[in-house]
Amino acid sequence: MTVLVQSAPFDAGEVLNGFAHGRGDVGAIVSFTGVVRDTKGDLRHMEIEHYPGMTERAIEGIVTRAKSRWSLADALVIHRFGVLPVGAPIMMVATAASHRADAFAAADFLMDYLKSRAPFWKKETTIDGTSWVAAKDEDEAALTRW
Amino acid sequence: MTVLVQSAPFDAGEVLNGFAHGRGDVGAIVSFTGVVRDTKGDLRHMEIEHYPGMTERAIEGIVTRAKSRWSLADALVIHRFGVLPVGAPIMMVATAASHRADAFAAADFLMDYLKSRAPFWKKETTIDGTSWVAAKDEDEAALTRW
Amino acid sequence: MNVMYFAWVRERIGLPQEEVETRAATVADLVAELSAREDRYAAAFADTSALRVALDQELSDFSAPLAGVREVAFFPPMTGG
Amino acid sequence: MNVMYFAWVRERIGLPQEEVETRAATVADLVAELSAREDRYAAAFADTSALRVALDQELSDFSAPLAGVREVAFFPPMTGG
Repeated sequence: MTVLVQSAPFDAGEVLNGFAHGRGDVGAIVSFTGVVRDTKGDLRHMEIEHYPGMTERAIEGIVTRAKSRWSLADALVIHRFGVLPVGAPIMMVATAASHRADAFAAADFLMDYLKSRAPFWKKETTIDGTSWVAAKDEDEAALTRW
Repeated sequence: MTVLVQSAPFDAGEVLNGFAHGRGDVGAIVSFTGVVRDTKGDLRHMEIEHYPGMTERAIEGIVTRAKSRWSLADALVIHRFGVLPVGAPIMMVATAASHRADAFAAADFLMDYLKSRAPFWKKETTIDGTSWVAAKDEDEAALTRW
Repeated sequence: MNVMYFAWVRERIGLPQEEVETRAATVADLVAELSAREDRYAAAFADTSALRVALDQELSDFSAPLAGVREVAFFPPMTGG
Repeated sequence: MNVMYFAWVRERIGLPQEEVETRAATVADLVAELSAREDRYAAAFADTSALRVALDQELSDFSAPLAGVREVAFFPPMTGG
């Protein structure tokens, strides 16, 4: 298991290759990359606040749960905090498994839990000012799938 | 849409970065990489045969179906043929969408259809000889999910 | 008509493709015609439930008519991905 | 007890954390105590249904007892991923 909470940028391709390197034991690798999205064309940047200590703990708990539920050879979570420009990767999840169904389900599960159960808060700065991103009911509802 | 059917190796990280490059318009990128797996520790290599012409057509049809069903900004499929060593990426799927649910579902769908509806056939060479990989009932059954 | 064979169908029949002169009305008729030719065809087509067929590069089935078709391909269930 | 505030809770209260001397039995009691102090606390805690609480870095709820707890954190619903 790899869990990284960092302010530094990361290269999604390098992370994927490092995660997959030398894995003749697994057939399926799924990755998810979350990118700062400028939905309305007015976003200047995003800032992510987190709760040091609890963040790592919460993510490790979520990954442990995924590993107990699906047959995974490995799992990785990287999540950035601090100021992020539009188009920058915010976070990444990767799962490796013998079978694709496990790799897909575990990555999907990790994303749902990271959205609503890891202590991160997004704040957007647009041309009109700053505002905290509100949690979506659909994200909370997504947890009931598991 | 990018569809590549090739004998040349590819670098999954480079493909992911190329696919994601400059995408401030999407929030979610999902990738799947299929790797030659040595389940029993006796695999020498895998060989993939395909049906030139029909392969590209079939994959394009599958991607078009995914794009009509989910809100995707882009989708990519790379599939190799020829002789592949253990641990080598066989194929890769990537999807980009505003919302993670679309990106995950479309990648999962693409994989299910590529498994059973794109004209590729795998042959394994182990220390005991060569044999064609049999299609699995569960892969055919997976199509009924969609 | 160009008839193509892939994977173990190709190996059993011993060639990847051939031009076939036929008046077979359906895929099943063509299979019967080829099977009557030689044992290697009969062996390859012994259990058509284990085979798939594509007509002009589109998946089809054994009851499909061959009128206007230029390319027929026989192969086992696909194992991509 | 170390009390921490994140995101707009931190902004409303105006500080990221503070040491609080309290005999509050539950999280709800602590919230009532803090809200009685100053308007900025009352404003931040006006609607606790819009807030989450963690006790010693584990998600908890407002009815939870504070006995033995060293760190309490208040924040809005999380928006990771």
